[in-house]
Amino acid sequence: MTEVKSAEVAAPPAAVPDELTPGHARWHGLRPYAPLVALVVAAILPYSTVNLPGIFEGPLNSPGTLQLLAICLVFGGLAAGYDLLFGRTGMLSFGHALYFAAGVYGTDVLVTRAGLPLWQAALLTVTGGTILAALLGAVALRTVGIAFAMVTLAFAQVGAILVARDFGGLTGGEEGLPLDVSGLPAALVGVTNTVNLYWLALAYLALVVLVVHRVSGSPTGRVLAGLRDDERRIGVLGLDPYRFKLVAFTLASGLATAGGVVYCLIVGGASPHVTSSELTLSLLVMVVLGGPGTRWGPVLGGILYMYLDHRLTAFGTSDAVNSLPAFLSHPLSQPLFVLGTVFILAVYFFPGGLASLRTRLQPVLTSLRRR
Amino acid sequence: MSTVILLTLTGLGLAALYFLVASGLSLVFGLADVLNFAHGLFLGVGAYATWWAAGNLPGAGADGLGFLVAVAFGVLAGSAVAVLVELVLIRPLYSRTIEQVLVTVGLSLAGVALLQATWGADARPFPRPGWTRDVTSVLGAQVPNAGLLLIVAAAVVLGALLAFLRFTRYGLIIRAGVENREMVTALGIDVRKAFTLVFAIGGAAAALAGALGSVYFGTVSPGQGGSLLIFAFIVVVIGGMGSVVGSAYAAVAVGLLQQFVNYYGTSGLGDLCVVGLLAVVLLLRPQGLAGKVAHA
Amino acid sequence: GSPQDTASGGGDAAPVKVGLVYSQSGPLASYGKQYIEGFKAGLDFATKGTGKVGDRKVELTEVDDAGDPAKAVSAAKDLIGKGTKIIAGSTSSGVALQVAPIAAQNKVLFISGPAATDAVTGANKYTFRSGRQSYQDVVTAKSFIGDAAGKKVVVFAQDGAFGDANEAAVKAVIGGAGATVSSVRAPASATEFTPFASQIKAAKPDLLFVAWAGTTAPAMWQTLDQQGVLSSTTVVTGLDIRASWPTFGAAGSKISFLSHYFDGASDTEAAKAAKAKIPGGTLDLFHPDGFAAAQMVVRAVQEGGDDVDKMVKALEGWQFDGVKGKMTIRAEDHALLQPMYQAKLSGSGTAFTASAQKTLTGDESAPPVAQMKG
Amino acid sequence: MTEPVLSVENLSVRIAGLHILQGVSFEVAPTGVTVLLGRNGVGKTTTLRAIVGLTPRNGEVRGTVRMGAQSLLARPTHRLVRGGLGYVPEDRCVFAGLTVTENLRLAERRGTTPAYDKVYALFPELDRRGRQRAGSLSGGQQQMLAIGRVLLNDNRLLLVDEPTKGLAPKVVTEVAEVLERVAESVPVLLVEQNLAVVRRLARDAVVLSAGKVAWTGNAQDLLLETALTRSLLGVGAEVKA
Amino acid sequence: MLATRGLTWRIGEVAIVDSVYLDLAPGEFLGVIGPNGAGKTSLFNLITGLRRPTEGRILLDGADVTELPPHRRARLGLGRTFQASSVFGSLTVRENVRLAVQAHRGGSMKLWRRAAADREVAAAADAALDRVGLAHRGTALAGTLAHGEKRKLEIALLLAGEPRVMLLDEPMAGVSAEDVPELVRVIKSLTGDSGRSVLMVEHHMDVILELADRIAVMHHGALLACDTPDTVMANATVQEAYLGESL
Ligand SMILES: Nc1ncnc2c1ncn2[C@@H]1O[C@H](COP(=O)(O)OP(=O)(O)OP(=O)(O)O)[C@@H](O)[C@H]1O
Ligand SMILES: Nc1ncnc2c1ncn2[C@@H]1O[C@H](COP(=O)(O)OP(=O)(O)OP(=O)(O)O)[C@@H](O)[C@H]1O
Ligand SMILES: [Mg+2]
Ligand SMILES: [Mg+2]
Repeated sequence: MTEVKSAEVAAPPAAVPDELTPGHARWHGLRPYAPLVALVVAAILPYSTVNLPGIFEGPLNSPGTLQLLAICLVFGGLAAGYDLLFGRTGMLSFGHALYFAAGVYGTDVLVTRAGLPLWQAALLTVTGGTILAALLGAVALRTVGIAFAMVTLAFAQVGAILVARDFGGLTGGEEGLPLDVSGLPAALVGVTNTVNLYWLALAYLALVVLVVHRVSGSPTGRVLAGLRDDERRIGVLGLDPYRFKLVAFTLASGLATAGGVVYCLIVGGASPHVTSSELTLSLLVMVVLGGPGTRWGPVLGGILYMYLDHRLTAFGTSDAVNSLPAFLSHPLSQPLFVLGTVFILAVYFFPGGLASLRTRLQPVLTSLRRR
Repeated sequence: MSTVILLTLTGLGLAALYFLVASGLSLVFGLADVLNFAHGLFLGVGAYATWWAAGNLPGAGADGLGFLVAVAFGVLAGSAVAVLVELVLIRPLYSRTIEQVLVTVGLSLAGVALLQATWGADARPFPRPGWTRDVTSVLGAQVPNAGLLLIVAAAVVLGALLAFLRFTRYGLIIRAGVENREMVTALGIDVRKAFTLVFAIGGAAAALAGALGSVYFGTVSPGQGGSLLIFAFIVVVIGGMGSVVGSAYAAVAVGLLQQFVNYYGTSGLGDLCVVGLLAVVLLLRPQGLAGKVAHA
Repeated sequence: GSPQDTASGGGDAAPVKVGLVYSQSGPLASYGKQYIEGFKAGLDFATKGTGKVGDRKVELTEVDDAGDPAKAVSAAKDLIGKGTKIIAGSTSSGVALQVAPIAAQNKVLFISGPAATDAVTGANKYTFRSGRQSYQDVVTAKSFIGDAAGKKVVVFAQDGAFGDANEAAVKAVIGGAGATVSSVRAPASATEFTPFASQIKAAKPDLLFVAWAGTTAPAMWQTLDQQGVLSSTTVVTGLDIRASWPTFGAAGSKISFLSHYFDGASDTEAAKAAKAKIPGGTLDLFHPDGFAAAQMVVRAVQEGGDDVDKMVKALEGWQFDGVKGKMTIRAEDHALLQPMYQAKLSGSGTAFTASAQKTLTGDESAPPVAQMKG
Repeated sequence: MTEPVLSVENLSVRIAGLHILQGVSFEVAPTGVTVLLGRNGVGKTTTLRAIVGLTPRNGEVRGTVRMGAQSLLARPTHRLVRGGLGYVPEDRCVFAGLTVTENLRLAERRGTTPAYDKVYALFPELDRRGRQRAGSLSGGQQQMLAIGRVLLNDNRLLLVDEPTKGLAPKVVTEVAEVLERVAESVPVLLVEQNLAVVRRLARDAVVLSAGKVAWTGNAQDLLLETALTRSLLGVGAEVKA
Repeated sequence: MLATRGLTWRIGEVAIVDSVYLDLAPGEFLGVIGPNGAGKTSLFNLITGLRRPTEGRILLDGADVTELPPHRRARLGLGRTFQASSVFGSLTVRENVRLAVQAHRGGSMKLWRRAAADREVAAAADAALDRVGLAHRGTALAGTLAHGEKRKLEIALLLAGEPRVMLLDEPMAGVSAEDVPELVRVIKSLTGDSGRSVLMVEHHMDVILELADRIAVMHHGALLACDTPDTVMANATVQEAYLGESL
């Protein structure tokens, strides 16, 4: 028994990081190329006019579908970045929304209020967000466990209050701030160009997955995995836990800021929703839904969550739901009710998240094959 | 002078409300080690059940004894929901702390949406005795009676919780169970019962907070619990996770700070100060003001 | 096909696609409900029960934005991508402000709904509004004090853009007329209002203008009442939807209300038609907005067909008879000039009634002309 | 021989797909100490935990375990313990956040008078450190607490997992003495690595190897036969020390 | 090599470690014995920096390291094992050791290199595993190891760091009798070469006697004696306070 048990957060129901698991045998054949294939498929998706009724409102290449997919992809990336903290290092931050919001509002304010060209705004924002994360992280990381979660929550709350206060009319308060598109590259403006936003989101997702994958498989990633299990031990091995945690925190937050930049472009503005602690909570939900500490789990979790979040509003008003008796149709027309319920069921029946589906289905599949 | 008295007493009323919400949260967190995001739901259930009872339950009403009956019904309902949640959702997940937190997150989303689906998003007038709308003059300050009611209720709850922890074995069992459930069972104790009990008490405290909070606000709405919850969290953490007494101190500090800064400073500064207080306390004393776990 | 391909609008006999993006769920769901009821009644009224403009059927697509601009933008893009040329809705200001630029970028008509923010007025050439704006509220409030010169006015508003806009409007309208205006602001999330009530009381204003929205409003009113603010000065605020009236409690009769609309405020043809059509038969705050939006949609299609620029031309400067009476779409900035009301609440328990004290014409309550931004 | 107090038949345990125990059968005599021996990782702890019903949730237990006429496997742990099955776990498992006294109070069982005198007489240290948090006790002190907790009550059978691990020689002797005295009234199933302790206490021995029973019989016989101990436990000469 | 000067750690009034003066020469093997609760683990915690002493100094190669955090001391060549095994439970046994090797060799802050590609680290890790006889368990998750195996892994982690001063806290506790000689051999081999110094707490007297050059006896936080094994074993106080009558 350790001495200070009370204030510790149990490490997440972690999976062993894919990148560090042994077994070259698994890497035979085409497996290494699977991510690449997935990327290519995703990239050429907008050329398809396939209609998936019930799943999307329009054909795959319609702006509405692409817009929805773009948002899903950004959140897939965001969740993967958050997992670097939560699933892979065991740090429970309740303030990740702050850095995402910094990306969204930073870009928006610099473009709309200061009139900077997009690339400058984006660069400044990502740099600024990363520096902010490094500073706040340096302070917050003096605590551990739940205390750390709460300090990060507090910082994020300050961010939310500042945005809501609307100092100098900078952020637009609760009404948010539409992005001034007059100075933006034409390729990013207008419904017909939604596909470019989709590709941008895809690029962001690919970047995050690549970074998280590389970092997890790097010597540093090994240390992070060790930190998740036993921080004291890492210290005695001669490594400064604080430094490594700060690096992970800053990196993950920087990625979140970049995600904010992309999101701002996709949505065409900023609204205070992105500063709320609920956003961080939903990131947590995404990661767990997908499977913490796995390469694809958080990505899938993020995509699925956002998909449900957007599509459930349509589901709630569909005829199928409306024709149900009131005691069913009323709750079902509340997207959050459905989402919350789905999530609880997922925690229950897929403890390892989506990523564990394969291993959990394995026995079933093999027994089927045997027949 | 009367301004200071007014601010102090209303600040204490606010503190009492925070404490009522935080006490259940703190108990469940400190003893059962569950960071319960669904606490807001229990709050809402308590408030709506009281509201419903006052209008529909025979013997219950908005005044006098009827009001007491209504509140009692609300508290029971909150407690029952909490027990149900513990039995069905939390119990199978023991020793999987993170998943428990996640389930309560899911529950808070779904539960509030359910309240909204059933009773609508708009605030509804809350049944309450006439005297709670009045004020009492204390040294020239017009202090709302509802605030005084909160203060009294908070004091009673504090006393009751302390007695529970000090004079029953449950406090011990639960603290031990949080560390190592298996071992508690291996000592011949049915630890599950104890945990269910904690949830029942936590739910009851939340429901009471919901009912009395609604008396204070005059209305009940589905989102009410959520907005109080953030401050309750802050109170719990400042007070030291799981320390009921710590929560009481922290609630008073937060309530007064907010009230005075809001009056003497600019708007919104009160909230910022509270968040700042949280950060400072945690950086100086990561274990919170009262430190130890549930040392009642 | 190429990724840039999108379906384009059909021929003349094809139905007119109208997208309605508003809150069906989320905190503003009840505003959204009134809006859509009003819209359907208005469509019925304007098409004389046929649901057709000429021989073209009006095909409504309703999308829930849950009050989230991101969802609204997605929905708008989806609709536009499918060839929709007219989008209406926007229950919340945040949604209206973010959908407006999308309309301009893609050259479709956007008719904002209950969102009250002044910033929608003059947002761009393609954006119109079917409801009132904060400025009109404030002008109505001013009518309560008669001659403003030398009076002391306090604005009590929540932090954020809504509060900012109201404060600015009061300073311009009432301050401009010679009153000294100061403000007390509180966080929208505040639960305890005594400090603010004390500040207001200490300021001893001749008129208190309250701009407060959200579920904490009842607690706020109760505190103002308990601390004696309501009985010591004239207090003006906007009258919210009917369901909220009982929450004023005893305070209700001590407040002077400015009103956008309530049942019985007007007795126009349109109001009668609307009353007959909507479920329950009682009009409320945002029914007129939906009703007017439908009238504008029909007008736009009648005159413009599928040509959005023609639609814009047809709407600019158009005068029509809405639920509230004579409505004018000001050509310069697309402000919707409309009658506004002074009202009183009476009654107790859950049974309250509102009665109109005075009606301001559209010109009397007109906001200043805004610069068209794009 | 009289009826055994505990009989284990064909006990199999799988955890996470691993077949950790594969049909273990043995009996515990109604008096004295029966010792369970075996190298690291053969499944001694797993056996004890399966008996008290503490196999992890991803585990699966087959076979029968009886105490007298009563079958144990289907019953919840706390019932078993209340019924007189005392268990001292391998890693002590004292409640770190509770004081020593609180740890002891927790172990009181309803309906019996806790024998504090007995425990404090055995371990005066526990009396002296009553208000200290158990987490800050030294390793040996924690072990004393863990044993003391069980001795507070009357038991029909004690399961004790490596009680002398990490104890000073003097305390090892003391613990051995305690167990010896305890075993006069209550049968004990003991897992122990220290063969000197085994020699002093054990009457019967069960040797596990790779999840199976490799040998059962009289413990003293086992220790006398160097060849046997060498083949079963991998040690010979040192035992004589 | 390692020295403590009046090292004291108090909690409230009680001195857990009481004014300890220790000198560990290069290549020396110092056994530490003492009753349970004497303060041996606490002494280790002070030396490795997990706890801050209330008084006194700690010198490593003559340099004062009292104020340094644990990882800085480790970098200076101070390694330890824990009394209660503390390994990285969710990593495989092999990854555990690789992490230790990598920590020792530097280059842990490389975010873009493939860790698995470093053959030297892998080789060194395998060597360490081999040495403690855990090579066959390389792919198992450390958290699922049986107790004795965890002890061995602890030693492998220590080995991987190639420390110059090693602090072993009861390495034999819970190791099956069969493996004790093997582990003793491993520990012995650590010290044979390279002038490495060892401080080892152990309750198995035969192990201590076999390995230690000198034995320090702790009692109530203070150093009771520090001398050759023979002298210490003959000491009446030690007999009475620690050994008792042997079994
Ligand atoms: N929860 C678990 N998950 C996977 N494997 C486990 C688990 N618990 C035990 N094992 C495995 O079961 C085997 C037997 O473990 P057990 O603890 O019973 O051994 P033991 O005989 O008590 O060893 P020791 O003498 O070291 O205490 C070991 O190989 C261990 O790795
Ligand atoms: N944080 C603490 N608070 C109070 N007392 C403590 C604390 N840490 C250690 N102690 C006490 O200090 C004494 C020394 O403990 P330590 O763990 O160093 O003993 P040890 O010599 O290693 O014993 P063992 O051989 O049993 O492991 C013990 O009496 C213990 O209870
Ligand atoms: Mg064992
Ligand atoms: Mg020790």
